[in-house]
Amino acid sequence: MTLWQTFLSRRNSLGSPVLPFVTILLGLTALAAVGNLWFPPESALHVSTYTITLLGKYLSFAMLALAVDIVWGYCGILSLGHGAFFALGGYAMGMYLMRQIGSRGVYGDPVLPDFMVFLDWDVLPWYWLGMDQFWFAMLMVLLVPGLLAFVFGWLAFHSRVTGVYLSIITQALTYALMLAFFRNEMGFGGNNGLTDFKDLLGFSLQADTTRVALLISTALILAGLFTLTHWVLKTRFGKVIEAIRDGEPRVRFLGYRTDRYKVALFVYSAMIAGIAGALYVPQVGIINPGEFAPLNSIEIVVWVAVGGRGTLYGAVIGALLVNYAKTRFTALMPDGWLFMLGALFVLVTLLLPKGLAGLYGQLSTSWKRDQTDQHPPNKEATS
Amino acid sequence: MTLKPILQGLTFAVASTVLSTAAIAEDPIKVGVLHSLSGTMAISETTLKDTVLMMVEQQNEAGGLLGRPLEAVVVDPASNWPLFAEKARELLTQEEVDVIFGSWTSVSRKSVLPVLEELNGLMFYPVQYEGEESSRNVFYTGAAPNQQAIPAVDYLRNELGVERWVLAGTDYVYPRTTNKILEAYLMDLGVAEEDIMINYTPFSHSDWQSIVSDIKTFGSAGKKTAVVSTINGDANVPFYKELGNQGVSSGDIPVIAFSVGEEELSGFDTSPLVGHLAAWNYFQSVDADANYDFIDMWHAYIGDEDRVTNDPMEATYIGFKMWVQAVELAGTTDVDAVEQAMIGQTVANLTGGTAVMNKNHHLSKPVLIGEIQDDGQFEIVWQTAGVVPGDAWSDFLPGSRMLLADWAPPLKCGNYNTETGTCSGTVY
Amino acid sequence: MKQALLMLGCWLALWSTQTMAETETTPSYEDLLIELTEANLNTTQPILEQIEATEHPDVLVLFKTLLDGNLNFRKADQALISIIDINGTDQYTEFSTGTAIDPLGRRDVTKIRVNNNLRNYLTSAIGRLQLTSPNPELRKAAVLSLLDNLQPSTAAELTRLRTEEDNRSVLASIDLALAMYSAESGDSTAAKITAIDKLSESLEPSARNLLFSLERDAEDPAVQDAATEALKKIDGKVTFYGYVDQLFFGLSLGSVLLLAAIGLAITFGVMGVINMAHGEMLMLGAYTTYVVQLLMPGYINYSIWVAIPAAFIVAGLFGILIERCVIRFLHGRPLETLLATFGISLILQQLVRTVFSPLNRRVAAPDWMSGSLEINPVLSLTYNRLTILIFALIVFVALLLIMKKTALGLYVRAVSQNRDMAKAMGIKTDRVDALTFGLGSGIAGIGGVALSQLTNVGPNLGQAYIIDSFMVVVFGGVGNLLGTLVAAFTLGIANKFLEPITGTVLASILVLVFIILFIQKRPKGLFPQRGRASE
Amino acid sequence: MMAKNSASELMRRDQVWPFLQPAAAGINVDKNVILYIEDLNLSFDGFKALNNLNLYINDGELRCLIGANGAGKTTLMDVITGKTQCDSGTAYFGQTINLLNYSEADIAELGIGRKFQKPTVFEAQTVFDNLELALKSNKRLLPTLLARLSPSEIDRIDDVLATIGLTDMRFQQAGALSHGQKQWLEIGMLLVSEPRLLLIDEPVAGMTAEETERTAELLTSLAGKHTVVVVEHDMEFVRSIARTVTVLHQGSVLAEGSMDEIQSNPNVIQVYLGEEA
Repeated sequence: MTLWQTFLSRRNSLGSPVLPFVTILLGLTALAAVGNLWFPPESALHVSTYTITLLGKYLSFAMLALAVDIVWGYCGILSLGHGAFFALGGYAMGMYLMRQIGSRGVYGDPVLPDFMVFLDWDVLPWYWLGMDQFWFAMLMVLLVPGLLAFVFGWLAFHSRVTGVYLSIITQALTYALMLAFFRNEMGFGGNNGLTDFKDLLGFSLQADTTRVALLISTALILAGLFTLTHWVLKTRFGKVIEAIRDGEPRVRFLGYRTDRYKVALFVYSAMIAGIAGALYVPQVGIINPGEFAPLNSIEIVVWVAVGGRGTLYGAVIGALLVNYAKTRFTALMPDGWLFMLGALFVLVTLLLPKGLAGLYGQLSTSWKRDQTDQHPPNKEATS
Repeated sequence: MTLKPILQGLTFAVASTVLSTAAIAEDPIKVGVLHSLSGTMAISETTLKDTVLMMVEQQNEAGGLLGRPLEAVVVDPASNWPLFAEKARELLTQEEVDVIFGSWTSVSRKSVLPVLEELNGLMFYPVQYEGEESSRNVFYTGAAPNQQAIPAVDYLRNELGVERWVLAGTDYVYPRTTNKILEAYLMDLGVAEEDIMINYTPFSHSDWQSIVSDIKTFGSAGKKTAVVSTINGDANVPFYKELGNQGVSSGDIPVIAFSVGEEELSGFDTSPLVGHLAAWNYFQSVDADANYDFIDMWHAYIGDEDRVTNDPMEATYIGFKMWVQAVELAGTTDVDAVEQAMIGQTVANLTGGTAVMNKNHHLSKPVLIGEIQDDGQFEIVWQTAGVVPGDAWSDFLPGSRMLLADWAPPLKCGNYNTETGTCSGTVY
Repeated sequence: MKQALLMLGCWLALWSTQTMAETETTPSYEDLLIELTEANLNTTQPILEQIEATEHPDVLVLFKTLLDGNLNFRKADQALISIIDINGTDQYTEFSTGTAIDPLGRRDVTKIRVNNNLRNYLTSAIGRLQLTSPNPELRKAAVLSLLDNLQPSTAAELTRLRTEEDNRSVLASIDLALAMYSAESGDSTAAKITAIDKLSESLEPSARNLLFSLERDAEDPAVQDAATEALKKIDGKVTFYGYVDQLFFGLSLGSVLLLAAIGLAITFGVMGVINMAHGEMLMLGAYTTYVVQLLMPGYINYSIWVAIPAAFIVAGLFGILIERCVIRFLHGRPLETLLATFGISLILQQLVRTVFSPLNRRVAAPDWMSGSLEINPVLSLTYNRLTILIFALIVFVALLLIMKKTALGLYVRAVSQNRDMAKAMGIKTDRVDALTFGLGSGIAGIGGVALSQLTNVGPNLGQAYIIDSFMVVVFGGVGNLLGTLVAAFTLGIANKFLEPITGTVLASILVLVFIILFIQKRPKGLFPQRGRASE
Repeated sequence: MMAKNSASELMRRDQVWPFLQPAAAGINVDKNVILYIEDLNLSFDGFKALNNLNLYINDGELRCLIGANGAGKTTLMDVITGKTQCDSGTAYFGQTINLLNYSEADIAELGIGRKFQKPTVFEAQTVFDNLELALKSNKRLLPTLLARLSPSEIDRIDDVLATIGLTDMRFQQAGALSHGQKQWLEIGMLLVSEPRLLLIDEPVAGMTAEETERTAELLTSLAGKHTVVVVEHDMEFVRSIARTVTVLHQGSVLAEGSMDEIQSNPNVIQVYLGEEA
C-alpha cells in the first residue's frame, strides 16, 4: 500500500481540527494578501506591508511551535534547544540568499560575501559550495537540522537520557552552537550573521509581491505540515509516540524500539523547525547567532505552553498570541512590557495548566455536559 | 546617593511611556527612538533614549520645529537584532516617523539598514563603529576607526614609547575590523609580527584570569607594552577588575579602550585603574562651557546629579541639532531634502569646537585621549590639534582602500570605486 | 643604613636634574608653583624636577596631592587649591596656607593634570623622598626600580649598601641587581658566567630580559651558552609555575561556578524545581550588596559582612514568596515550573531595571580583597579570587552540614524522597518546601554577593550564570551536593587548561560538548542516585 | 547489546555472528524447558537482590513465584525482560537465545510478555488503542506508520475484549477504567501480543473476589499453549491456580514443588509461611 492510499484511507479519521484550522489560516492569509496588493494605502481595507512581514514572522514562529509541540506535547521530550534547528535552517536559507547577492555586495566581489572579503578570505569555504543552488540550499534546510537531530537524538535516546537531563543537554547543544556561530572563523559572519539580502529565486525581497508570496508560502507550508503531522499522529506510529510519553518502559515491553521512534520524531520535528527557520529569514531579513540563544528556545516552549501542549492548534495559537502580545507591548509600554509578559507566563501556568486549548476543552466539555444532563441517554446502563 | 534617583526612575519610566503615547496637538513631527530598553544592550542604550527625549523636550520648549511640535515615539527592540528591523519598519510605516535615532551595535544597524533603504527612512547612528559603510539613509555621528583607533595608537607610540601591542577585543565585527586596521597600520610603521598579540573573547566574557595573565607575560619581555582594547560592553567590568587584582598598573602596561566611557566606568570602582586610557571624541571632563551647559541640562532632565555623560550622548546631541538645522534649512522633513541639507551642516560640539557633517555622512570631530581617574571620570591628556574627518572606508584595508563615499551631487554614491570609476554595490 | 639610602635617593634626584641646574638660576619654589599652573602635560615634568630639587618641606605633600589628582588652581589668581572628596562632599583647601575655603564652582577651578609619564615620575620621586621610611618594602622597590638601568656608579653604591642592609628580602634584591650588573659588564668571562648562574635562580622579568639579550648579543660564545643554559632553567620553572597558575585559575573559576550553582543544587537538585529564576536570585544578592554599601558609606570594608546575611535574607524571602505564591501549586509538574519561573525571572529583571535603572551599579571591593599574594615574580594569587575560593568552600560545607545534621536537612531529604510518607509522619511538607526553596534562594543570594566582586552588577547578571549553573548541577548529578562540588571544579579546571590551547570560545564549546557526551555515557550525572526506586 | 562480546568472540568460526542470526529464529524447546536461569547475581549498592539464582521453567507450564518483599521476584522479572542488567549469570530463552544480550524490545519481540505490578496502561488512549498497540505485528518504524488493522486483527482484538470483559468500554479512555479493569486491560494487552512466555506480576491485587476467580480461570486456560509465570502474594489465589510453586528468599530459590510440598517444607515455614501460620 502506498503512503498516499493510506493517507486517503485515513481521511475520515482526520478529525475536526484540521479542516477548520486550514480554512481559517488560508482564508486569513488570502485576505491579508488581497488587502495588501489590491487595496490602495488610503483604503480602510488596506493591509500594510509591515503587517504582512509581521504575519509572516508569526507564522514561521507558529511552525516552530508546532515542531516543539510534536516532541514535547506528544512524546514528552522537552527540548530546550529547538532554536538550534530553527537557526540552522535559517542559516542554510541565509547562505543561499547571501550567494544570490553576487557582485551587488559592498565590496563587489562576485563570489565571496562581504564579511569574507573583509576578513581577507580568498576562497569560499567548502561548506558554502553549492549553496547558490536553490534546491541544494533547501535540501540543506532539511538535512542539516535533521542530521544534527539524528546524531544528537540517537546518542541521547539510545543511552536513555530523559527528563531534565535531556532538556539541559539540548540547552547545552544550542548554547555550544551559539558560541560556535559567534566565532568569526566559522565563516558564518560571526555576530553580525547574514544580512543585506537582495532577492530570492530572482524576486526582489523588497517587493510587496514577494513578501505576500512568502507569507502565502509560509501559510501553505504551515497548513500542509499541520495536516501531515495530524495524520502522522493519528496512525499507529502516533499512538506509539503518545504511549511513549505516558509510559516509555511499558512500550518497550510491548516490543517497540522506543529510541528509534523518538529519534524519528525528533528528526521530523527538527526538520519542521528548519523549514520554519528558512521561511523566517527572508521575511525578517537577517539571521545571526542570537537565534541560538538558549532563552529563545525556552520562549518557544512558553508559546506552546500558553497555547496548550498536546494539541497542534494550541501550539500555533500560543505562538501567534504571545508574539502578537510582544509586538503590542513593546510598542505600547516599552519600559514595562516584560512585566506583562512575565505575568502572562506565570498566570497561564498557574491557572491554565493545559493552556488556552485546554481552557477551550474545559469550556466545551462543560457545555456538552450541560447538554447531556438535559437529555440523559441510558443513564442506568452506563452507571 | 540616596533612594531618590531610584524613585525618580520609577516615575520617569511611567512618565515617558505616557509621553510617548499621548498625542500632542497639531500634527507633530515624529521622532522615532529605536534603542533597546531591555536585554543585554539596555545598559548602554537606555541612556541614549533618555538623551533623545531630553533633546525633544528642549526643542519643544524652544518652540518646536517648523512651527510644529516634536513627538518622540519610543519602541523597545529588546536587544534582539531581527526585532530592530521589524521595529524600524513599524516606526516608518505605522507611526510614520520623520527620523529615527537609534541602534548601538553594528549588527542592529546592519539589520535596520535594508528597511531604511527600502522605505527611504532617515536614521542617526550615534556610536563609534568599524566604518566600511556609508548609506544614503544613515548619518554616522559616532567615530570611525580613523577618529579613534589610529590617533590612540599614535599617542601610545609617540608619547608613551610603546613598542609591543596587545590587541584584545570581543569577537565581533567592530573589534575585528579595528584590529585589522591597526595591525596593518602598525606593520606599516615597522612593528614586527611577534610584537603584536591579538586576542578575541566571546561576548560577556567574565573569566579574564588567563588572558590578563597572558598579557602580563607578553608585557614582561622588556619592551614597553600597551593593550588596545576593543572589548565590548559588560565584559569590561570583569576585565578591569582582573587587571586591578593582578596588579597590572597603567605605569607598566597601559590599556587604551575604545568602548569604555564614563557610563561603563560608573559601574565599578576605578581606583585600581587610574591611568588606563580611553580614546573618544568627547569626555564629560572636557573644560568647555557648552559641555557644562549640556551636563546641567542632563542632570536637570534626569533628576540625578550623579548620572554621567558620554561620547554617544554627545554624538546624539550633535546628530539631533544637525537634523533640526537641516530640517529648518530644507523647510520640510522630507528625507531626500533633509539628506542633502544635512551635508555641510555645522554644530558647536561639546568640546569647544565645531562638528561638520561631511559628504560621506560622517562627522569631523576632534579626538581626545583620556586617562581614567579614581572618580570614574577621564582626565584628558592629549587631543588632536584640529578636527579629524571621519573616514567611511579605511585606507588600511586592501578591500576598501580605493572606495570613496560622497553623497553630494554629482557622485551621490556610498561606495565609489576610484580605480574602476564605478559606484559598485547596492543601488536601490 | 637608611641614611645611606636617602643619600642614594638624593643623589639620583640631583643627577637627573643636574643639566638644568647648571645653566639657569634656580627659580623659587613659589615661582615654580605658578609655572606649574601654566604648564601643559609635556612641560610639567621639568618643573616638577625643579620643585623636587628645591627640597622644600611641602614637596612630598604637593606630589602626593598631585598624584591623587586632587590638585587644582583657581582661575582667578592661579592659587593652588586641593579638593579632597571626604565621604561624598568635596573639601576645598588653599594649598599654600592649608586653610579651608568655601567650595568653588566647577567653572572657576582647573585641575592640574597628570598623565602616565608624570605619574611614573611622581611615584618614583615620592619613593625617593620617602627613603627615610623604615619600611623595607619601599627600600626593596627602590632597588628593583633600578634593575633596568644599572650604571657602574649605581653598582658601586649598591655594593656599599649591601654591607649595611640587614633585611633579607632587600638583600636578595641587591644581590640580584649586582649579579645582573656583573653578568652584563663583569671583568671576565668567568665572572660573567658565575653571575649568570646566580641569575638562573631568579624569576625576575628584568633578569630574564637581560639573559635574552646576552644570549643574542654577547660577544663571548661561552657567555651565550651560559645564558641559554640559565634561560632553560628559568623557563622550566616558569612553565611549572604557569601550570600552578592555571590550576589556581581553574579552581577559582570552579569556585565561581560552585557559588553560582550551589543554590540551584537545592532548588533544582533536591526539590526538582527547574528554577529559571535562579539567576535572578544571584542578581538579588548582588544588588543587596550594593544597597548595603549605599546604606553604610565609609564602611566598605565591613559592609560585605553585613551584605552576606542581608543577601541571604533578601533572596531567601523572595524565594519563599515565589514558592508560596507560585511553585507550591505546581507540585509534580516540574516542567511547568520552568515556565512559571521563567516568567518570574523576566519580572524580576525588569523590576531591577525599573528600580535601579538598567545601568550597572558600582560595588566597591573591600581593601583586604584587592591586590595579590605574590609568591614569586611569576606567580601571584589575587586576594579576591583566593577569598572567593575559600568562601565558596565555607558556604558549601555549611550547606552540607545543614542538609546532613539539622532537622531541616532531615525533613528536606525526607520530603524529597517520599512526599506522602513524610506527610504521613507528621512533617509539615508545605513549610519544608517553602524553607527549602528559601534556603536554596538564600544561598544563591550569597553567591551573588561573591559575584558582585567579580563581575557587573546589573539586570543581566543572572542570565550570564543560569546556563552554567544548570550544567554544573546536571553534570554532578541531580540531588547530590558533593556532585555539584566535584562538577564545578572539574569544569573550571578543564576550561582553564583548555583555554591556552584552544582559545576561550572553543574551550567553552568543548566543555559543553564534553558534558553532552558525558551525559550519554552516564545519563544521571557523575554521582547518580541508584536503586530501583530512582527509575 | 553486544558490548560484552570481545573481538575474539566475534572471530570464532564455530558460530554465526550473533548480529547475523535472525532475532526471532524460533525458540528451541527440544529439552521441554523454555527458560533457564543460572547463577544470576545482582546487587544494588551492596544489597544482594539476586544471589546465585537458579530457576528452570518448563514449556507450557504455569509457575507461581512467591516470596517475601525483597526476595527478588520483581528484580528477576526485570532481568529476564532486559530492564535491569545483572552482574553475572545467564538467562536462556529456549536452548539458544541468551536473553542477557537483548534489549527490552527485542525480548518482547522474541515472545516474552510482561504485566507489571502496578497496572501500566496508556491512560490517555482508548482501550481499543491500547490493545492495538500491543497487537502482535511488525513493530518497526515504517510498518507502524503505514499500519492498518486487518479484519482478522480487529477480530482478534474483539475476542480479547470479550475475554477481558471490556467490550462495552472499547472506546473509553483507559484512564477512566477502575483499578481492576486496568488489570484486565493489561492482561488483555498480553493476550493480543501472543507471547510464548507470560510474566505476570501480582495480577489480582485490587480485584474483587469475583474478578480474582475469573483471573484464575483465565490464567489456567492460558497454560499449555503459553508458558505462564505468576508472582503473587495472595496465597488463596496461588493455591487455586498453581501446579508448581517456587519460593524465593533473599535472592535465591528456597524451595520448589507443589503447594502442599511447599507448605510442609520446614525452611519455608520458618521464613515465610511461618509468619502466617
